[in-house]
Amino acid sequence: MKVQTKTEDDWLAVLSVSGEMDAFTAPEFRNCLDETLEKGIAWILVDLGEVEYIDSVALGILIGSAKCVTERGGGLAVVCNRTNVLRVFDISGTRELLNVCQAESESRRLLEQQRTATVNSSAPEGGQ
Amino acid sequence: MKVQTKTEDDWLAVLSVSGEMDAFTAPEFRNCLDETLEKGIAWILVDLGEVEYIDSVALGILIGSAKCVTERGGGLAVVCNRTNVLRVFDISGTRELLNVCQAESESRRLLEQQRTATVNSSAPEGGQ
Amino acid sequence: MAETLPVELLIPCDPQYLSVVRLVVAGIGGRAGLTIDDIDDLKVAVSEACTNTIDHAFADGEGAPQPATIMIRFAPRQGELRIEVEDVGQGFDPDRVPVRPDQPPSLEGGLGLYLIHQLTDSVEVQSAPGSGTKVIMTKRAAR
Amino acid sequence: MAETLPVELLIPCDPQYLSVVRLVVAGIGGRAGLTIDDIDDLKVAVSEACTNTIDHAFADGEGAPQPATIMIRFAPRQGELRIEVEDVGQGFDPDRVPVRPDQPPSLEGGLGLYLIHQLTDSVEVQSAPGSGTKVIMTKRAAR
Ligand SMILES: Nc1ncnc2c1ncn2[C@@H]1O[C@H](COP(=O)(O)OP(=O)(O)O)[C@@H](O)[C@H]1O
Ligand SMILES: Nc1ncnc2c1ncn2[C@@H]1O[C@H](COP(=O)(O)OP(=O)(O)O)[C@@H](O)[C@H]1O
Repeated sequence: MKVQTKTEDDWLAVLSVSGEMDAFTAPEFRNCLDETLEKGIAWILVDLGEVEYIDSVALGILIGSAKCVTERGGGLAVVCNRTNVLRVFDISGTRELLNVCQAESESRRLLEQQRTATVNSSAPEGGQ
Repeated sequence: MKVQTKTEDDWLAVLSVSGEMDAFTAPEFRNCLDETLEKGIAWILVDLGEVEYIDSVALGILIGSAKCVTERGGGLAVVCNRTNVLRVFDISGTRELLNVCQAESESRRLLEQQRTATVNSSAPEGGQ
Repeated sequence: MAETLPVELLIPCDPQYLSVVRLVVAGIGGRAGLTIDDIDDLKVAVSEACTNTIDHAFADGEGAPQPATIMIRFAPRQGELRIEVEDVGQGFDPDRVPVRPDQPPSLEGGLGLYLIHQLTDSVEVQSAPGSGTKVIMTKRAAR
Repeated sequence: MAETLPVELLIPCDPQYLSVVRLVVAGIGGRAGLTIDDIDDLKVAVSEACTNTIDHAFADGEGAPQPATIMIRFAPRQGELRIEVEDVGQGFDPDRVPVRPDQPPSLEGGLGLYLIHQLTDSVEVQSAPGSGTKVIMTKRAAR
């Protein structure tokens, strides 16, 4: 498994994962996420386009990551279009919780919307 | 391992092999060769371009095939450009015996030359 | 030729070998005539069973034999592949961790056995406190 | 952490499982830090040793235990991978089939042990008539 991190427009980090995400490798994903959080970025797009395999440990780490960014006022969405990986999200019932989208553009729009909503609701009287 | 046979110009058969050629699969190659011989064709181009692996059993079968076609007045050449497969030909010292070429055009030319030589020498007084 | 001998794989209780286990699942699943989708399912199921051994079988080092290993047995048969994942760890009472086949468990844990049930055609968990664990999974080739 | 436990693979004496053995060589060789070229060499060497067991160890069914299997043991260590291929077949006298490292043998047979020597960094053949065979190969990671 490999993770590449790219920060966009100062608010969004795209974590592109490739390879197999299991009990051995998935903790490394969490390390990369934590590094991003330390830089003050809490909006995360996890691109699993090149991931061939995930299991329950990887799922657990993705769920933990989603909780963590939400607590910090951010959000997380997952891009994935491999049948076997989608199957694990489906069977575990985590597709909604993790905002799993099949196209990158879709998950990006989703995060942008969530962010706009958050900014608006958290600053009701500062509204223009 | 898979083998595809294509006959060309009534005299040459191209056997294109893909996959792994080992003690389990290589005998299937010999079957395909025998089918070709039964049709009266003894000039054989073995294309190993898509072969990822060969071992001593596969080598033995290629050597046996070369002997067999030579006995029938034909010839055999091998096309191969994968480093790890070439390495097995080199270490076993079979590159010349099997007419191993890295380009298909090369091995084709080689068989054409051998055939011309054979036809000329076997019919010295019928020469035009 | 009625029945083939099983293939056995013994790995240390270490997640770095999970990918090796999956390679063997793929290799033997292919020979057994399973589809790529079936093999993908089995890879997850077998990994989950191995991860359970790594996480729970020798939990606090107590009762851990020297050395702690996982035994995976692959028995291809007519039209199906049966895989056993076995450890000689502390075991557990399968009745106390019931898997409800109809709904996913809470996401705080307990997903492993649920995935195994969902991704195979039949599962048997043989375990008892103090006497190790054997998870037997079968996947049938589609026709 | 000084030494890792070995991975053990037990297969029936049947060439259909050679490809599974090579998958494991690739998986463990990768973890042990070998290059792709080194792994390719080891795949051939280990296959040759297994093919020898299949061809010679239980040659005429005599002395073949029920069931006839091949045990392959993978021991990754600091900077090298040691692989043992073992059978409990009829064995042979290694001194009577000398391998000349400097030249290929006749092509009528006898290529297996020669390839094993050429493709690994060190080889040890433990065998004697009546007492099985163990071929121990080591490949060191290039630095
Ligand atoms: N090999 C094993 N050895 C001991 N206990 C096990 C083993 N496999 C499963 N268990 C027990 O069953 C429980 C449920 O396992 P599982 O469904 O995989 O969820 P999780 O691993 O997330 O707890 C574990 O928490 C553990 O108590
Ligand atoms: N596992 C084994 N059990 C018994 N005899 C063996 C074994 N491995 C090798 N031999 C003996 O060593 C000889 C040389 O083996 P090898 O170099 O691989 O060539 P080949 O297999 O083509 O004969 C074999 O012919 C056989 O007599």
